[in-house]
Amino acid sequence: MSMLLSMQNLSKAFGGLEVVRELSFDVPERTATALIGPNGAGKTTVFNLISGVYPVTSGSIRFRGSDIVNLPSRYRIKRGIARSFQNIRLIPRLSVIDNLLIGQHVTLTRPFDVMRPFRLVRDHEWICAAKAELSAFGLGQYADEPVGLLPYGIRKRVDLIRATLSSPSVLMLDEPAAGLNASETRELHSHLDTLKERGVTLLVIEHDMQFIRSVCEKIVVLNFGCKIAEGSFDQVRTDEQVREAYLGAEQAA
Amino acid sequence: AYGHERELVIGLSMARTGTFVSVANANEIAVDMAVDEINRAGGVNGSAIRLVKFDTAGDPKQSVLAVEQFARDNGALAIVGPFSSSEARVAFSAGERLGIVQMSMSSSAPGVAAPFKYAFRNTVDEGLVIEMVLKAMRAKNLSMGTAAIAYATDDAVSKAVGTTVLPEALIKVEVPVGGFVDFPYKAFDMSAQVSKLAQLKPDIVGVGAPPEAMINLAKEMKRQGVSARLFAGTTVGDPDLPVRFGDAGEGTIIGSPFYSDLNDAVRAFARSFATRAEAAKIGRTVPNQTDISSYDIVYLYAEAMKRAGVTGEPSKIAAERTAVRDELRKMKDYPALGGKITFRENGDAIKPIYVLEAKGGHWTLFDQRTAD
Amino acid sequence: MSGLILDIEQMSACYGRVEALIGVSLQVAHGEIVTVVGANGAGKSTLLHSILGMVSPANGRITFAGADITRWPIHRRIDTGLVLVPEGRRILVSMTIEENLLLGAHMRQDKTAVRREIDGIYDRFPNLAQRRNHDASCLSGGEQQMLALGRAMLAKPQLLMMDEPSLGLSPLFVSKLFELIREYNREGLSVLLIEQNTANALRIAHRATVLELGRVALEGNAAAIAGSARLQEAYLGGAAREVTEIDHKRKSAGRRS
Amino acid sequence: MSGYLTGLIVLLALNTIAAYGVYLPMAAGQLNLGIAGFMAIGAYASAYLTNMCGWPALAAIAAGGGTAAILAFVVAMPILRTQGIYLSLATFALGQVICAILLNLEVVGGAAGYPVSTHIEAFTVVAVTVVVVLLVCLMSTTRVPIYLAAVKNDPLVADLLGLNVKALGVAALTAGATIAGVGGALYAHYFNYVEAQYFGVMLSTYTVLYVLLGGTQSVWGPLVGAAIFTIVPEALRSSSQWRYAIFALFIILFMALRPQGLITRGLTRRRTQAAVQGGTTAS
Amino acid sequence: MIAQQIVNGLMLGGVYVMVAVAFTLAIGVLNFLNFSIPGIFMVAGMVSWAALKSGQHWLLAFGFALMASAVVGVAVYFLTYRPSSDSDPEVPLVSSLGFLVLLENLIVLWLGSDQQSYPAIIADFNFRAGSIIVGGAQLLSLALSLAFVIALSLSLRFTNLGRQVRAIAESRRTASILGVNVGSVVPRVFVLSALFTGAGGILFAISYLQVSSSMGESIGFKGISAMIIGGMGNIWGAVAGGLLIGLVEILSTQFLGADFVNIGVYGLLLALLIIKPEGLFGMAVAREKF
Ligand SMILES: Nc1ncnc2c1ncn2[C@@H]1O[C@H](COP(=O)(O)OP(=O)(O)OP(=O)(O)O)[C@@H](O)[C@H]1O
Ligand SMILES: Nc1ncnc2c1ncn2[C@@H]1O[C@H](COP(=O)(O)OP(=O)(O)OP(=O)(O)O)[C@@H](O)[C@H]1O
Ligand SMILES: [Mg+2]
Ligand SMILES: [Mg+2]
Repeated sequence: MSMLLSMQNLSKAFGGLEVVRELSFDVPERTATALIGPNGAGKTTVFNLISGVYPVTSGSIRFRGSDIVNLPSRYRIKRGIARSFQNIRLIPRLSVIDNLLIGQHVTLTRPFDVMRPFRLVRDHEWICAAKAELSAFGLGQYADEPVGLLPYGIRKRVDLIRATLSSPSVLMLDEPAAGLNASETRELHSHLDTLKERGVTLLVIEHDMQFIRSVCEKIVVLNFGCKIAEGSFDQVRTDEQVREAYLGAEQAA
Repeated sequence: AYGHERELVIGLSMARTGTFVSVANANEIAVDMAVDEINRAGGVNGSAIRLVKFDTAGDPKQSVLAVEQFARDNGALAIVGPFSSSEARVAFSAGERLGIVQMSMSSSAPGVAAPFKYAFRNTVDEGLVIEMVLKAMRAKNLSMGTAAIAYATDDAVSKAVGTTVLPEALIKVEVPVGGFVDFPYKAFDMSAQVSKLAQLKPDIVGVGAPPEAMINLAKEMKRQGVSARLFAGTTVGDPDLPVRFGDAGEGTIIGSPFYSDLNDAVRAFARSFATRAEAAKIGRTVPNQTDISSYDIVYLYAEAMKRAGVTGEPSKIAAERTAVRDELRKMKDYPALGGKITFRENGDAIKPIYVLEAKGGHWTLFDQRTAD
Repeated sequence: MSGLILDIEQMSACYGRVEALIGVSLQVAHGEIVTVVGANGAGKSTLLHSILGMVSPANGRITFAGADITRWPIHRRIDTGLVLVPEGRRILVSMTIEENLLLGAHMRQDKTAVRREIDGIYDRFPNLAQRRNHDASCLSGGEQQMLALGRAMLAKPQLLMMDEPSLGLSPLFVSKLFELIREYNREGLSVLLIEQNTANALRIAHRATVLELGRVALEGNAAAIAGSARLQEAYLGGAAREVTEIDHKRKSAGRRS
Repeated sequence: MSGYLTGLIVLLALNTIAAYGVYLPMAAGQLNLGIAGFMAIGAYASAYLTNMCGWPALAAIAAGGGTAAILAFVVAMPILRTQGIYLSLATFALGQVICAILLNLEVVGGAAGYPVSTHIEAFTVVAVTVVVVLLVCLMSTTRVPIYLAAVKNDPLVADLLGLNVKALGVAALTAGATIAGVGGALYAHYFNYVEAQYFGVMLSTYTVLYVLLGGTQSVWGPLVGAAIFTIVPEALRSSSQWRYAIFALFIILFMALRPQGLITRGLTRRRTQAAVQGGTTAS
Repeated sequence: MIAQQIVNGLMLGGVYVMVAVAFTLAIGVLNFLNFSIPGIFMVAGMVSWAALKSGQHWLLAFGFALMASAVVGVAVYFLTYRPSSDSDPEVPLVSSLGFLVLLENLIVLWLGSDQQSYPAIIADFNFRAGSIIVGGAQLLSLALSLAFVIALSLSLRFTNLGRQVRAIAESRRTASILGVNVGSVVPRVFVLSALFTGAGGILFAISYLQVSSSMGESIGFKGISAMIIGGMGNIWGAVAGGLLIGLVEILSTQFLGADFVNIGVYGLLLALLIIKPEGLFGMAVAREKF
């Protein structure tokens, strides 16, 4: 199994505060890897480092073998690293389709595309592509709704579809199931299964252990910015440190 | 209204609102007065004069709108106004295209009317005025060993006065210029300028500025204890200036095309103006130089229309507008209320200058002179 | 009934033409934990907002601690001990952690007691103590939740309303949080709890109310509801998908009418 | 057509063009309070080209827009280091500096202003405006407006989605400046006179007002706003001296009652705005 | 002479400080660039002038002027700040500009657009030290600004009301959830800021013995510049920025000529915004709204 993404001795400090410390782990291709840990462990920060929101303090991030720490953030999605956000960050006034068109941006090939008056063309391919993706996940009927009007669960999935429209090879999801009820979580689950079938590698932050167990093959556990455990769900669950810092006695049982 | 069959239309482009409102808001009264008097006396060529008015708010764009409306919609033969130089520049250019005479009552920036054949200004060139002022001062043996010049830099008239008119005039009367101070048009703080003047110690200070800046300058000079006599041209022409100076600015000398206490005719004008102004509740009863200038413009037009024998017939309008222009250009020493008026080649008026001195809260006549 | 701290009768509320609450009645007794569960968009947050006065109810009556507070301004309700831990925490990120806590106690005059309680909160949440003079913007999700809870407790609530407090918290912290709620409750605090995490919420609550499309679908003993088939259908079951669709249609209808 | 009406339509056209100059950057979240400075650049540059180099009016007008564009492009990088209110104030300062410099530039007349030798007819002004409006409308059917919305709403996310936030910002500022420059050049050639004092803060401010009054959510907003701003004071002409006071009151009340502007996306899509905003705050 | 010019600069700066502090109070505390401030400044000057002219005692005249300022402040609150909670951040800015236009027009309608001479309340209110003249009224306004600024910065940091105000500044909604009585705290801030601005207008009139319907404009823009140069929302920065602008203005008049004042002042502002947007003494630009 080749490693799509691999962190080596990654560190990040804000001022004097070291939030991620000498962190090394790999994300194997075509699998789902989970990043878990207590609140404030530095999980979101790791995502921010990978997607380039913050520069790293030291260490390297290798994507398909090449170091990307100096790659400007907006080129990373072009390489195939996409992400969703812990708090949904869509543009509430725009319609679902318009939001998706933004996600589609990196797939444009010709420089003139941005200036193409595509709305004058009935059923332009871009709109069709976005709609097709939407329908593929059963949300076709929301295409023209302003995002701000949609229920939370739907918005979360629109956010996800926006990220998938960039045809990423790795998709990073920050707490995708938070705030979803049981049935919405199930829908999310099948959504992710579809993506996995398509060959998308997933890196997931989530506190819902059931969800993690059923989605992810590999788990990395952080505490205070350090990796404290790594392995399959069952390996990790029984780890004493993980129980103590994260799961608590009851959950682990 | 006066039993005339036909009407001769005159447009009034006025700045009743906007930036110039306090100087310009009574122009309408003076113009109404003149039109009423003329109509009551039988009109022009048997026709009554009808006024159409347009408030430009002192905005150049609106002044073009006014010209367009007067010329194309109202069939006006001539236009009183526009008020300011900014407006005049664009309105004159529009009037030139439309072939209609305009005469500004207030614009005094150098050469604004010069490029145009249809543009006139019933105002006097600042250079002449200031020369008259200085000659009068010299004639009365005022102490004028050295001079300083104070002017506003961001206004065309003031800047021209400060940088060319005053230096040249001072050379003519052989007064050395010790130095310059400058300030923005709307300056409220003159401390830096006056501290500099304190260093220069001039006997007289020539000012190219609006009245407000001159008042501020006088007050600051008083505060810093700098004594020098101020003098200026028509840019500061304001009947109330001596009052507004308060206890600063005593002895200031200016040149003006208007003196309200000149003769019986002017006093009668001022009285009847006061009555009308009171009725119109504009908050001012004393006419200023732009009011009398507006008043005279109507009479100038009436005279020119009379001499050209205009009929006001729509079919002949273009020719009659041009005829009005030609008559104005030919006019010599027309006895207007403010004195005898002749137009120079550049469209500006030649008329008498009254040199006034601020004394005890009033303008007093210091001297009277006519250019050329 | 004097045993009730909060009594809501037939309350309705709408956003423009969207009816978010329809004739909801709900009671909380002194010293009780009541949980409100329901699908996304069922109107849970709206319920709390109406109780606090951020949304003015179209009709109905709210009685709190014996007083009719239906028309009271928000700050007066909070002064009398009706305190909300809002959805999404709503920490003031431009202020320090200490200032956030002080702000929670802004209406209190007893300075020394406030100081003591703040120190108590620091003892309980060492993460906050470490960063007390940092801007709250640097806190992680869980830390923010601690701060929000501490801040609310400093307002000396009689009834604490919590809107999805476990959202985004680690399992360990979730159980800590529920333990904490229970502990506060044992000290006499009444709690109105809204949760997605139904299992946990029903575990600690005395009574529960299920909201569906803005109406009370079911209410009763928490343990009983936890096993109820009706709840499974309305909330956990396959019907939930249709719920969001209906909800969606209702909104479109609201707009069109 | 009557002279008054023609004149009014020209004013409307000039105001509209200026409004679109403000609208484009605003779509990217830049409140440009220095738009008058760019208009001044366009006006003076085109006037100089007609007067001194004998360019035909239309070419000079285009070049006026181009000059404003070049200036905007040059200053965009440093200016876009700032954001939000700082950006507005930076553009404001830029506008002031441009004016102050032109006021002292004797080759173009300095404080005395600068006459323009060639006159363009009302028809030309209107035609150019129509072309500009059509171009902006055409642009609204491309991806640009949604990208600008993304940059405005959440620059970080826009960047992570692969948009070149900086370039879009520069493009919006430059495009706005170009349109403003063309507007200034039209002004210069229609009125045959430019003075730096005219292009002050108040002109920028009023132009921003047009846009906000019309609404920033739709391409038609600026047009409608400019129309209101041109026509309402004319309609109030009869109340003479009160008209500006009444108009200011109108602005305040309008903004208080309908802060999203007259023309909204909701309106153009037959949706109520309240619903959209409600949904937003609910998130 | 240079000493006198420095004094002149500081005195002029004192005027800007008053306005800059008022702006800072609005932006730092309420996140609102309140363009009606120059209008309130002007209203206070004009109203006190009108009252003095109609023969009122100066104390009464100042009282009227401050009252008028407060009333305008409250009106601005109700018509611009309050309705704008959910709208684009530009909206309150623009409608407060509308207020500026309205106030100027109303004052013109009532009192005319002329610059009016303001009576000297104390015949010669100047101090002389050797050859240097210091304006008493300006000194007073500088002292008043400093006193106000000290009181304000202490109370914002350390009092309950101060924290409430800052909470509102960040989020009105959150503040109200915490039980802050937004509907009473904010108008109080508006009144406070209006009173301060009004006092500035009166002191300006006393210093320069003039008032006019447009007296607020240029001072207002300089005040904003001063606020930014000092660091937006930083009250001490506003003081420093005001004094600095006054000095730059006077010294560039002295050495370069009036033409360069605007280039100098606004060029400085532009350069500073680009190089150090948070201002000379600014805090981080983090969470500004508008
Ligand atoms: N920009 C920042 N400046 C300073 N400190 C920061 C910043 N961002 C994060 N931190 C700190 O870094 C630590 C890790 O934060 P992070 O958001 O990565 O946590 P997390 O693991 O995602 O937690 P959660 O599960 O609660 O979301 C926290 O203690 C937080 O306070
Ligand atoms: N400000 C608002 N304007 C308009 N509609 C709103 C607003 N807030 C909520 N709604 C609508 O009212 C209904 C109830 O919303 P509410 O937020 O109370 O639900 P909830 O049960 O708290 O959901 P969640 O679990 O997602 O928090 C939903 O249909 C929602 O879209
Ligand atoms: Mg996180
Ligand atoms: Mg909710």
